[in-house]
Amino acid sequence: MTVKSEEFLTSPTGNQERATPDFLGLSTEECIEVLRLMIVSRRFEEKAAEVYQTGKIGGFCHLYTGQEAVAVGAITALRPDDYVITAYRDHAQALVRGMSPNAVMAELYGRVDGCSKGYGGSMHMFDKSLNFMGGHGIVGSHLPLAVGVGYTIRYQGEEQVCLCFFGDSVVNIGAFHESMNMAARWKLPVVFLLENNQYGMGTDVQRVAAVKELKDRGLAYDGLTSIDVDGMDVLAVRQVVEEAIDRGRTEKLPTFIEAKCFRYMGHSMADPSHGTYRTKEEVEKWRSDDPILGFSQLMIDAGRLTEEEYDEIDQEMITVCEAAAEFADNSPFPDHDTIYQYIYSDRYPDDLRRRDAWRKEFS
Amino acid sequence: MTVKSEEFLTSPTGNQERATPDFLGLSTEECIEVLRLMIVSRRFEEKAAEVYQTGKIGGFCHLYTGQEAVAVGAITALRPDDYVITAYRDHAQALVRGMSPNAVMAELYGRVDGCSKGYGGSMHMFDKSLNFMGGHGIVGSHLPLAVGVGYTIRYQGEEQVCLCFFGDSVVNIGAFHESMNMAARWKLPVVFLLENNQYGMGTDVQRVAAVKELKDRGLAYDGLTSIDVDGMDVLAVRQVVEEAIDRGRTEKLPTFIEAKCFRYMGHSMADPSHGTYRTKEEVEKWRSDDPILGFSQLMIDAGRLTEEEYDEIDQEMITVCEAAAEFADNSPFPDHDTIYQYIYSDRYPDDLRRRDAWRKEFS
Amino acid sequence: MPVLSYREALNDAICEEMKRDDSVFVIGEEVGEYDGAYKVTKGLLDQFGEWRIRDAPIAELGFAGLGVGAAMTGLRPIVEFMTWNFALLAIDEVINAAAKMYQMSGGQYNVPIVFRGPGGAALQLGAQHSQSPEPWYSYVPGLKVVAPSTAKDAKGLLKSAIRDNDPVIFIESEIMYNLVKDEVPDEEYLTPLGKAEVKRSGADVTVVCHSKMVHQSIAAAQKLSEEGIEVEVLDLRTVRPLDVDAIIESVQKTNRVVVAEEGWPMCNIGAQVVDDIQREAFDSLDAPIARVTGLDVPMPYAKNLEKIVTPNAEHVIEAVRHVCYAN
Amino acid sequence: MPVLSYREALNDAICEEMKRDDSVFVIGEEVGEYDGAYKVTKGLLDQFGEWRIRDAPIAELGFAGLGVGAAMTGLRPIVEFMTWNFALLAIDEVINAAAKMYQMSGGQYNVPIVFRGPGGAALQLGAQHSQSPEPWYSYVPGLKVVAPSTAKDAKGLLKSAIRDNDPVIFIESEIMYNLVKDEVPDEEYLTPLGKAEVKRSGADVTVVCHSKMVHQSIAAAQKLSEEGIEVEVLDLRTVRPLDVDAIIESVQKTNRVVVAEEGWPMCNIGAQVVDDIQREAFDSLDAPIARVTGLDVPMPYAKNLEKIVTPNAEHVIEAVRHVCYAN
Ligand SMILES: Cc1ncc(C[n+]2csc(CCOP(=O)(O)OP(=O)(O)O)c2C)c(N)n1
Ligand SMILES: Cc1ncc(C[n+]2csc(CCOP(=O)(O)OP(=O)(O)O)c2C)c(N)n1
Ligand SMILES: [Mg+2]
Ligand SMILES: [Mg+2]
Repeated sequence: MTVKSEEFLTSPTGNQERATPDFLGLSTEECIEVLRLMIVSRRFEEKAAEVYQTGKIGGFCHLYTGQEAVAVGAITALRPDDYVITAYRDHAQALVRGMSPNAVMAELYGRVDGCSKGYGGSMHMFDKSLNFMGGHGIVGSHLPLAVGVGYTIRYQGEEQVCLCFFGDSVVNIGAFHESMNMAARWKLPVVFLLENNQYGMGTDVQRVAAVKELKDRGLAYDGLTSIDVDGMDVLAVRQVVEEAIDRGRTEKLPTFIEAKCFRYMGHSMADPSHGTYRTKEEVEKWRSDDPILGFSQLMIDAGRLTEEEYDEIDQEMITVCEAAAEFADNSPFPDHDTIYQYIYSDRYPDDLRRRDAWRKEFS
Repeated sequence: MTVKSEEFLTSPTGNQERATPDFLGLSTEECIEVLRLMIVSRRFEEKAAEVYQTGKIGGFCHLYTGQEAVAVGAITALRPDDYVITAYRDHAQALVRGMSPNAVMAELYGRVDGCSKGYGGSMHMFDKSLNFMGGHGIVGSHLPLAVGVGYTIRYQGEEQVCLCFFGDSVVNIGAFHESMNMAARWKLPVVFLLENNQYGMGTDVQRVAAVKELKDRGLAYDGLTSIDVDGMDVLAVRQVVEEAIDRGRTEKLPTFIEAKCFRYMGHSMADPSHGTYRTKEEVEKWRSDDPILGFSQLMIDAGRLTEEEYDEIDQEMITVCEAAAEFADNSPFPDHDTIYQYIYSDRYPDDLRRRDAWRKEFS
Repeated sequence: MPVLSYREALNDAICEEMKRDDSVFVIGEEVGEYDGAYKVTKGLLDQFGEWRIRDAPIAELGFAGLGVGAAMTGLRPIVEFMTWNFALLAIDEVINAAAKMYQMSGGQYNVPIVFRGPGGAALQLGAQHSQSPEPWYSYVPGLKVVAPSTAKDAKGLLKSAIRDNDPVIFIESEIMYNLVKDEVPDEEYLTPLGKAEVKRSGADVTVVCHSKMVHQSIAAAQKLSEEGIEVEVLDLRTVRPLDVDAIIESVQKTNRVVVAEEGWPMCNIGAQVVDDIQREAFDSLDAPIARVTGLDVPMPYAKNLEKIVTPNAEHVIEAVRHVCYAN
Repeated sequence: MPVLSYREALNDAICEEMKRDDSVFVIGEEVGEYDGAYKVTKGLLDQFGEWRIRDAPIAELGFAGLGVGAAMTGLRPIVEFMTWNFALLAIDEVINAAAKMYQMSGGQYNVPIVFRGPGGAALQLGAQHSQSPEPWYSYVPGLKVVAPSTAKDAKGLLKSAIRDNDPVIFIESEIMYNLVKDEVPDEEYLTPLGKAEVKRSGADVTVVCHSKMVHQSIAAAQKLSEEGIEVEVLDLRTVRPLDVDAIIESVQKTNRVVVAEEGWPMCNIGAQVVDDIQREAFDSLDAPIARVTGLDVPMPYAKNLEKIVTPNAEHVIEAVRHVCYAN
């Protein structure tokens, strides 16, 4: 395990103390839960990658490996009635928010027990009971949705917040701009959490963005607080997100957070981890700053965890993910008869079905 | 005539000297040309408004009255081979760029001698021979086009620039953001000239934009110079645009200029000048700072113009615009046979015409 | 019954539904302080306040998406597009988000939202401001597309659209706002989505139409009646789903069909109506179906050109004569 | 003749045209350093440099509009959409700018631009990534819409599209990039836009189709041939304009028609083909025209559901039997 306690004590920008060794006041149990969630996120993706190769999972599959500190630091800071919305790299967010690995894995398998009943797939995890609003595939297009959630919160006079995850490539698209402006102008309690893993597919964000520090994109909006944070440091993330949530709940103000992080794997299963647009060295450099190892070492150093306990949790999470794969594999495919069930929540209009009536399957 | 020489000597932001009384080195003839262009823009709109009431002009008609200093200050700073592109409030830009009042007026009348042969109308003035690229009706959507023009310039290794006019409401739309980013990232010689007349239709820009100084929207882009200027002061506009053009030609860098100005009339002919969303006093306050009166007074004070000369020019421009209306009225309507002529520049495909073949007109 | 304009009927519908249900709100450009670019939301800001009548920046993609997010969390947004022309900027949120959310989420998040505004040409607004959006949305499962022709239908259908639990595309008309006036019941009523209505009964030819073309078709029918041709004018009212039963019923009576609409010819509503008729009532047809549409060109500005591009009653008459082999 | 994949053929077409004409350039996400998300632009950055192979930020509206501005000032852009799904964000620039510019400017500014990328479903990409964009663009005057089925056509049509002086929507297929391989002439050739091709000749039924469905239709034809039904497979290749002459000619021979396409049923290409046939060859039809389409639902993720939503050769067979009253 790599120690990096020094880093944990200073902020990524170097000008503010972050993640002090009191673990932000978290109890040991709470810290272990944080660790557990990071580990389950990691092990889940490893299992998904393995199964993907067998063809049981189809389509695009974007792994979160390496970015665990962001989802865990951020989502664990929320209340149950808060909202979460994210892009297509959404397995970990779903797990951390409380979905069972079984439901997430079954969704990857496209089975009825998936959290979206097999209709969504890897990119579209949903769980309304957890206020987990998906899983969206068009880059940037879920930011306006998050603004809409913020609008509902203010409209209903609630004290919730909406936490919205997105990637670095989003800072260049129109929806980003329109969303920040509306959220700032109407004071909507949205936490915009940019996961700057430095690449959008094969593109280094600096090659396409005319801005050195992505958080500076926030300068264009009065009323928006912008801040960056070490996204490999779960406590640092947790701290800035807590502050942002507070700003949302009390002042109804949005915050734009840039979490600097890295994805260890390729963009999706078709993309190699390194070789074309980034070097092995770069990946290894970041891997040596691993968020799980770092946090667990911090806990060990503080006497809150033993190596044995770590291994135990890890083993447990491996088992849970293995079980999830088995569960998913045993879950039935969605019934053909449900094909029209989720198109209109009111009755599916007869007229529309008649054009499909030539199909033997339906006659 | 209102004197406001004091204002002319200080910048709108108060921290820089602008428009010094040496008239930016312009000769008296050049100054008179500047004046003449402002007056023709004003008189043209007055005539258009008058004729509109008779039903000879149809559709939307957005008058430029009050904003003359912006178009004239900016466009007179260009070379003939530079490009101009603008939104739908485009009569003055067309005139200042060199189109004849006849061609612009005939376009308003929807006649063959119009600059767009009657096909465009008020919002779509075009003249390829002047590199005048229109007149666009979808808010913000011509900014990416301007970026494309900048791309062509760099691609071809030319020293041209593209001057792009747009309104204050554009600072909130996605196309603005995507355009600024691309222009800054690829160093494209585009002068983005925001005409902040404070209202987008009936909306005070401050009611919908989370930014106090619109020019600050430029802070989000490294490599973009942002500056504001008194848009009622033709020399001030000319000076910042000259600087921006220079930055474009030599360093290939884009500039974002906010010209603070005001439209005297309603948004379009259907909208009253004041009464609903702004007061008579506000309109009068701005009118008292009139760009034409201000500049002509400055010239008179400097001994470059007499009141008689002013009246002569004014009379001449009135005559020119009267003549334009007469010209337009005498110009024929476009021939029905041209209806398919401008859909495809290559031959209009036969297939497409056959679905219209039921029409008596075409059989 | 009081006579209301199309515009007033829409205003009433919104107002009644906002009173009835706290979760209904309106967002769009100029809908509040300016009373709406076309005054459809007149007076509502004063009555309901800025959180329920929200003036938006010019950011169609953004506020359409805002509507979707709000609809997913318990509100019932009415998103006004100043005109449907500008909605092309927002179509990703309409199609990729609103229309698909219910299915992508496995039936968890339905999206009760109305996207509304005027479509089609008005008077000399030129190429970018004069187009009929129906087919872009009618193609898409998950959406319903409504385009009423009368004040009475406008009110009843908009109320139904607001209460509908799924996304509804509601296409009005700048020209009809003022010009169309008809009797609107005093008491509350809902007009069901997906149901066509015979606006004029006739035995000889069916003209299938919607929105503005209903008025042109009725005018044509009156004229043709003098020649002894009795036209049935079937107002689709909803173009997705189509009321194919009503279409077939009429066709089986008349055996001759014209489909009239304002948009461009290719892949428009009329093509679909033709397909449905030939599939379900092939043997009832005594003549090929004729289609009346706008010409296959962007709308030119010049008055005379706009006139020949836009379909009118004369064109419907021509087409009817054609299918009756009467010309 | 060498056998090339669909992908290689497209790459060749771009490369040849870029060599031939300095004003041709490519812009899109990942087209340069990454060789293209689907490798269609492989190797071109090295050969032509960054101004001609431009990696764009994720800003579809912006770089599509950039293309339009560049096309108005002397360049010939090829705008790659990583997939057509994302092009919905840019559709305003395609429809309101590219398609209308030539007319709005009274014939001064034509827009020689190609918008290209893969359309349709691939394998389990889910609702937002699996849709056929043809009808959205085919509705619009000013555009041409091309969707080739073979490597040979892909190359010849793309070269024609690049040389065309007006905007062309060029719809490829993720699934065909690799799987479709056929003989492509060594020497230079252009395939004309707007011309259909009989891909298999037959006397009994015409299957009108394009893109992927051509392959399903040929497979169906082979199977049906064993039963004694000879199917003519007419590949539209260009869906706007449609080669109605070729369609009518085939219909007059076979008197029975199936239209097969991948997209949703309403207001799609098939509806238009039906309309054209009934208008111009009503009396030639011995049976109603059958349409094979994707089901009227967004694409579900689950493998089994995707399979039943997507039209295939079996469905074409069913439909052919149906129009032959052979089932
Ligand atoms: C509008 C749009 N354009 C293109 C794509 C294709 N695409 C999918 S993911 C991706 C890269 C996104 O990168 P980033 O936002 O940094 O997120 P990350 O994958 O790094 O988590 C692209 C270009 C898309 N899904 N949506
Ligand atoms: C995308 C889009 N949305 C809405 C409109 C309708 N509209 C036309 S002009 C206008 C206001 C624009 O204001 P501004 O940009 O400040 O320019 P100004 O009219 O003041 O010159 C609006 C909302 C439009 N043309 N395009
Ligand atoms: Mg990234
Ligand atoms: Mg303005």
